[in-house]
Amino acid sequence: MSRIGVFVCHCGENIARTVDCAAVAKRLAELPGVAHSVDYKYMCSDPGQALIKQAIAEKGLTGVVVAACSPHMHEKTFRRAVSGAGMNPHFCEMANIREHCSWIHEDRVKATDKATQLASFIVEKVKRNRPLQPIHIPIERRALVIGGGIAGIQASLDIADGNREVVLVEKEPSIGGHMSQLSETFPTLDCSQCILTPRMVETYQHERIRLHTYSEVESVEGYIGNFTVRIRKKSRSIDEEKCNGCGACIQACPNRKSPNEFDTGLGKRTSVYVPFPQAVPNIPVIDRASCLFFRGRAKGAKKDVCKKCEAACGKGAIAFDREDRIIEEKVGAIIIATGYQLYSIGKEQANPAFKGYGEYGYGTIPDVIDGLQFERLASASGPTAGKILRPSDGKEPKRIVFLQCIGSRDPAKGIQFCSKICCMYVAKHTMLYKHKVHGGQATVFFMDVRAAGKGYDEFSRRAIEEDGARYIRGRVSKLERDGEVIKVYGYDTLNGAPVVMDADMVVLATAMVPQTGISTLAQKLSVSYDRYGFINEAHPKLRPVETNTAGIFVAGACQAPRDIPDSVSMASAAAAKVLGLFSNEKLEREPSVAVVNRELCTGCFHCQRVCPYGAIDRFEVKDRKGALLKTVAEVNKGICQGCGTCQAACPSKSVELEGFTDEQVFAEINALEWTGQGVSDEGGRR
Amino acid sequence: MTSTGFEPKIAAFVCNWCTYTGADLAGTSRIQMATNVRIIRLPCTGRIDPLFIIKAFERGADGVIVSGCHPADCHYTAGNYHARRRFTLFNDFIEFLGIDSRRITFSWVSASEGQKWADIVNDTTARVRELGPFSGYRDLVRSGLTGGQDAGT
Amino acid sequence: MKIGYYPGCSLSSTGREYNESLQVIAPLLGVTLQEIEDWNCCGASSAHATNRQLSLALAARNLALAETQAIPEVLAPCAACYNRLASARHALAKDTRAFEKTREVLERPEFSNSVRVKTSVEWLRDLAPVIQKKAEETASRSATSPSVKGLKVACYYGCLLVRPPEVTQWPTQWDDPEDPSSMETVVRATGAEPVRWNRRLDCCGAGFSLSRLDSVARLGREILQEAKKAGAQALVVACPLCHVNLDFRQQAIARKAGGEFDLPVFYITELVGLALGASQAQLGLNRHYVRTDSVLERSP
Amino acid sequence: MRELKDLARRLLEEGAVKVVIGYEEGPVGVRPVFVTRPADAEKLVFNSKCVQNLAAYLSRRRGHIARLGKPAIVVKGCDARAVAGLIRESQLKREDVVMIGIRCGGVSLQPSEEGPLTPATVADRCGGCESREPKLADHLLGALPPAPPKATRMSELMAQIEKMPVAERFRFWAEQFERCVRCNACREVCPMCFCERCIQDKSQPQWIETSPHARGNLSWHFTHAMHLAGRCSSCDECQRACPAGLPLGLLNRKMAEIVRNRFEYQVSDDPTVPSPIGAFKQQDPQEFIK
Amino acid sequence: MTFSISDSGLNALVDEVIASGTTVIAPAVIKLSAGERREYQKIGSAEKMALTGAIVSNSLKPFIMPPSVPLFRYTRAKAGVSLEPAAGKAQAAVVIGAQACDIAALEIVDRVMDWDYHDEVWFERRKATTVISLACTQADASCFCTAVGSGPDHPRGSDVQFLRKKGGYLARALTETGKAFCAKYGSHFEKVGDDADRDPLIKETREKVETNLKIDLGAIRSFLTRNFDHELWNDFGLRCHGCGACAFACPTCHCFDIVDEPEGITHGVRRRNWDTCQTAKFTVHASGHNPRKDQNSRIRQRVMHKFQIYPERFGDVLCTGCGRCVRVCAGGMNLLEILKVLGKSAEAKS
Repeated sequence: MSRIGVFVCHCGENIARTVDCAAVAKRLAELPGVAHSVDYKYMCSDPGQALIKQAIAEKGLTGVVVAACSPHMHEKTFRRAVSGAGMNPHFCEMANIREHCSWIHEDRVKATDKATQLASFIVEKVKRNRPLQPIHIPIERRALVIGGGIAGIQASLDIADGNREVVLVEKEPSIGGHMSQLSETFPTLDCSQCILTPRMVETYQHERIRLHTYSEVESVEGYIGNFTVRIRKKSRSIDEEKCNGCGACIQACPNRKSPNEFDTGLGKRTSVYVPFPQAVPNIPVIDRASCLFFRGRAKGAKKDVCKKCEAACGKGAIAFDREDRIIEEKVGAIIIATGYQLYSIGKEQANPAFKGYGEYGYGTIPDVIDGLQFERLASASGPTAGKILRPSDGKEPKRIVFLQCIGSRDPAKGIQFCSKICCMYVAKHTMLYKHKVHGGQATVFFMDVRAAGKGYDEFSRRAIEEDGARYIRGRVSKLERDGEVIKVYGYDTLNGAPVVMDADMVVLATAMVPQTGISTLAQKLSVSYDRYGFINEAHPKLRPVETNTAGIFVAGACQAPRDIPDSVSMASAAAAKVLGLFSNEKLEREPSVAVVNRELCTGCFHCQRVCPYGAIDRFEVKDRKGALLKTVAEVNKGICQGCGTCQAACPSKSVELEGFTDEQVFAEINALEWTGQGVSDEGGRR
Repeated sequence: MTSTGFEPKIAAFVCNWCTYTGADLAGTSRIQMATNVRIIRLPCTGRIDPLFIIKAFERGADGVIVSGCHPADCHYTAGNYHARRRFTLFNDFIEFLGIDSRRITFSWVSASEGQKWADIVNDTTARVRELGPFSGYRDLVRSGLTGGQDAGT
Repeated sequence: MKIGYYPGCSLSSTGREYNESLQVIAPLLGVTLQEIEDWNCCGASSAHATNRQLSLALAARNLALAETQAIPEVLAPCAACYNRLASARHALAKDTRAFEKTREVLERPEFSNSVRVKTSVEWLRDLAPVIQKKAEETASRSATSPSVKGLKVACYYGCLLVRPPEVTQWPTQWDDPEDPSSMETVVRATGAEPVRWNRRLDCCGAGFSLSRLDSVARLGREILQEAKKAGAQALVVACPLCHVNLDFRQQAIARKAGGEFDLPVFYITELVGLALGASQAQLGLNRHYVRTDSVLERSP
Repeated sequence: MRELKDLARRLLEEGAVKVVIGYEEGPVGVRPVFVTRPADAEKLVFNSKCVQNLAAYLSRRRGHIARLGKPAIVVKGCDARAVAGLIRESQLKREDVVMIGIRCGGVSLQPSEEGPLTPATVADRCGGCESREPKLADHLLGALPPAPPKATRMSELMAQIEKMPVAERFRFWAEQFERCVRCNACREVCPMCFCERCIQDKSQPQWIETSPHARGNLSWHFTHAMHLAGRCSSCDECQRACPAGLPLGLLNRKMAEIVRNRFEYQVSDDPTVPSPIGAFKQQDPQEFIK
Repeated sequence: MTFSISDSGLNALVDEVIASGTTVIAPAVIKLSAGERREYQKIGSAEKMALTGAIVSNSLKPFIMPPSVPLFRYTRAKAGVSLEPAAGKAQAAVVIGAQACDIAALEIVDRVMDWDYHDEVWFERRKATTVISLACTQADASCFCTAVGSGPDHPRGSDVQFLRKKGGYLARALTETGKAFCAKYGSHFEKVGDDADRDPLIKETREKVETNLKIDLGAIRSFLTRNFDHELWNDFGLRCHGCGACAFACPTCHCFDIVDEPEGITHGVRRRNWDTCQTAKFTVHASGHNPRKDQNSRIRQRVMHKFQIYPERFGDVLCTGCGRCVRVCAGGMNLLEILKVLGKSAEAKS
């Protein structure tokens, strides 16, 4: 027989004004199983809490009901109080007679009746409560960072400096990401390479960072604190151990015609190559598609072709036959930092949701390029060694036109969002251009100039006021090739007049979209993503670097268009979250999770289908001899969040949500009929 | 019993994150409403089993409110979607059994919709008061002595 | 295969050849043209500028007639007609009140605005594979008939064919309004070669062909010059007004520009007709102002 | 049916299966039989009296049958839906049962109903049946007989009930449930009722009162229908088995209709098509939700 | 004492009884979605009666031992638990036109109900009920009353027995209650000599039933005693679905379950509901262990109880051959068949 203590709070006048608290206490005292029932002015005050502790001790209470404010207000307070008195906190619950009663009613009689009933529900529930212990999950205190761009690098360094191991996976042969392709960065115009390279090297040399370049995440299993990640290390056809990065092979390679991806196709490279001089690690890759040896082999040539690199390598590091390797890593948290790519302007789109711009002739007019290509032209380490020259004839463009919002903010092309960084980098481009081509004239077609950020507006003003960039508000309808020049047909919406001008080069500021394959990765990690493929954060304001899957975080431009400072701060934030998670050996979680009754479960797995978290696994029940009896559902306490959808879906009610078991809910409903004023006559009395 | 002076008893099954909090907001904003509703708090509408409603009627409820987070707002991302399908079946089916679905209000009330909660409470109470007590349901138990072998007159 | 046919006024006047060539190629392509009985003016050029309801009603009546005559798809070769019908269809679908009003005005409560409207370009684009097949057959059959194989042509869409997108590209986008390719597809099918050039979508000024001759001349000139610059031997159009402007006025324009263009202007249907082995007379080419045979002989 | 007998014998002789679950002529009408010896394959029949849905015998609850060993089962198109259901809900692996499908020309309401099928004698589910050929089967026997006549009983009753004002409908069902004595034949014959412990038998808490009074009965039959939503193979066995003659098929029929109208789903004999309950669409109907 | 009563006389009598406020229970036709059938029902007027037709689908059991009887209401309070009677007293009732198999059952069950404990719930209604049987003139393939010591015209359990004759019935008052009844409603009866011109159908019916099943109950009983673990049981249970249809249709099955049904926190009703040995739930232990783990053992229990255990203790077999268990079974179980097999095996053994 349970001995429940009921404590009715006046909350000063807040409750007592409309509810006769004494009467409530008196009526509940009549309820079977109630051993003690009192009212008091302020239950949450120290004396109030003392009252409860004392009663638990003296009356040997088995449960406590505090009829007061909303549990969202004080449940923690009172649960702490009872555990102070040696009672399991889950034997204490609150009846909400303030927000749900006294504050919303005037009729004292009715309000008192209602308060009595509300409290009786909870009394009946608490009678059936069970002592719950917080769940502890062991944590593998290592982190996986996916993506070696600036965000990934920052996150890795922060975590590693926080004394935890990091596994950093980058799909390209070198870390560095897009930032390493940039010339100079806004709003300070400091050289991108100069600030990034030290970080790259530091990452490479850090004793607690395990770097996997030219690698991709194959599969992810497990849950917060306990992920198992399989990583595909793509074959470089080079023995990483032996190679010392001397570059002899590169000198030896006869093919010099392959487009250089790092230079966005503006430059050429060999078949065995390092993406760029400062690459980390400084180990070449053989591009099997263009390599004479591999092409020969593919054609089924009798004897091996070329192999000049092999001959040239003093270390015997060329390993043509090296295949991809799969390695496994155990980690407790994951940060997604896969970054962005530029939306492709041409008509062919990888993502069917997007449409391209044929009217700008990108791809057919050689001197129409995109922002990243301009970065390469402007970069000292670029194909033109930092000179702004036309791809078509290598001449210096005297008139250059920049078009903003190519793709971005253009629903007709399937992209509604603002890419955030273009306004700033276009301003930067006009300056770089002006600094490099003194007589030149830069013109910008824009919709709005969005320069929100520290020193941003000042920066774009400078472009106009000091470097004489000409800003025209309006869109461009088409670009036409007219012999050597490009005719730009636009409209000046401020003058309300069409503009036609000749340009020697046109730069398109194209939208930022997530990397291809982001959705596949997201599915492997079971995190959600929006229609563009950007990873969804758990809460747009309060949980911006968490995903809806516990233990998986997000940083940088794979979540939305971000500039460098944003990406870096997100990365540090995510790192802080991870370090916080790693600060304990075990993860403590609320114990109100679902539990399966193996005896009764028939294994129809309706629960598995409805579980929003994939927290339901299959468990094989075997007899002593190990023969399979049946396969039943099992809840992974690490993943379960306690919504109870499984229980409603279970036809035989073989899965129960602790804290809201059928017994407890039933008891509350059962109490509906009790009014506390003598035995009710309702309910089939005969 | 006529519906005049009749005070319906209404059970409300609500989710902890949206509607319960919305009801809290109604309280903190001192929005006055009918006293007939008794809230039973659950983590999520996904936890709500049609049997809750049936049992509530058995225990003398004249009406029932079921409420949770708006679609896409579920604290557990999808609990309310599964609940919605369950409710759809329930809602269409009980009509066929002759249980007047006007006795049941399904609603989405977010944590910020204190006023909406009050309206739901008042409307439901008024409607059920109109319909009168659901004695028909409770009377079901009064017979059942002969397994129904009664040709009547 | 059957398709509804709305000739509109110009196809029996300025654009006779357009109609004639269409009538020639349709059967060759295995298509029967079912002319809407009792069709009326589409209201182009004036109605929509003066009275919206009238412009809707005029177009809608034709659509309604098609409906009652069980015609699901209507071919409107004249770009202006096409544009009017398409605009009306779009407006009625989006604006319920206008729709109700129009049904009332037409005294056709049953009208459901279900008819789809097509330009000759979209229509032929969808038939491109057939055209190509037949064209190759003809080529192999008779080397004598003037072939368009290898003829360098500039496809001229003009202003109304693919724009405005919200009208012409609704309910389904059949081409890119800013960078279309349907005409080129058809031209390739005939064996001719479309050139990449710059004035494909510009206005030819036909709207002002009486009021503002100077600008008409300017616009026309640019088009003709650009086409020539791009190495085109001829222009291809799909609009009677464009044709008038570029063919009939070509000499005048040339005189102003002080030069010669000598750029034949084909209706797309004529080009297809030639590819399918129809004679120039059948297609009404003899009625063009700029002689066409020259290029046809020239082409290999 | 010769080919049936031969096939059954072969399966047993080859040891492909240990038992063939089929139909035999019993003392009063056709009834289920469990053939374990090749010689007994002769017992097997298939005719218009084979109304029973044998899939229920595959349920894991029936240990005494499971113990016989790997089964082959004779299925009509409608029965195949039930077997598919068991596979769909991981009660049975496809490879653990041999399905002997028989092209069906409809069956009678009662297994004792002799003579050609008439609208009066044909089973309610047969009229307009679209799955007279069990696609899922391993072996498909017989030629497709002409389509059976259509019985209108159920649809008429359904229409009649739907016409009633809500209060009258409540009375109608109350009277029906009055008659129910809770023998649970409806549950035991139901192929989709495979729970090891039915919620009805769960006593802590006792959601569904076990007493055979209209209140307990309503909550049971309501729950049964809810649990069968999107799962019921509409074999109407519950209705046939009911000694009190309750029109239980109507409840499931109604539920199936709701599922069809609301979620565009119809229970099929394709085990790979998941049920709509347990899934959702963001744009699911919710006009009844305020 | 033998009387005769005309059809019209019987109708008049019935209406008079009803008028007197006594419940009349008689076979009447009921239309169900599953079709028409004859059921024992409380009738409101004589024309509802349908004394001939197919075998009555239900037995008299529900009227003496309802499927669910509220025993008492309980109320829990701080003070303790208080009880109050739940249902009113049983009213006087007259059963007219009951079949031999159904009334025989009443007497057979009386034994167990008045053995170590006198069961009020049973006898309260039993005593309040006057039973007028009607010699059976219909039988189907599932009838075997004659094989278990009863018969279409067996009077056992009747207060008055009717036998069909031209234009009316012979009425034989067999008990004091019966005589009193006939006296009370004497106006409708006239005295006649014993069994004058009774309907020949009665005899034919008996012969028909006899051909359905002939067995030696004694032999079967001793066979059962010795063969608890016979492999026969493994086959019997196969097609059984394990529902309670047979037991609930059976006039002699009398097992019940007792449940407390709360109707709120503080009060509820204790009920006595029909139960059946055919469900797994019947014997499952709190531990989860179930001594009758599968259907075979449950079928065995049913047969053993009826033909060995019960006779052992009370003399009679717990079966009146009404055949309802056969008619209601969805799985096509057939008790006649089982008895035949047992009979054969019995012979073989001896």
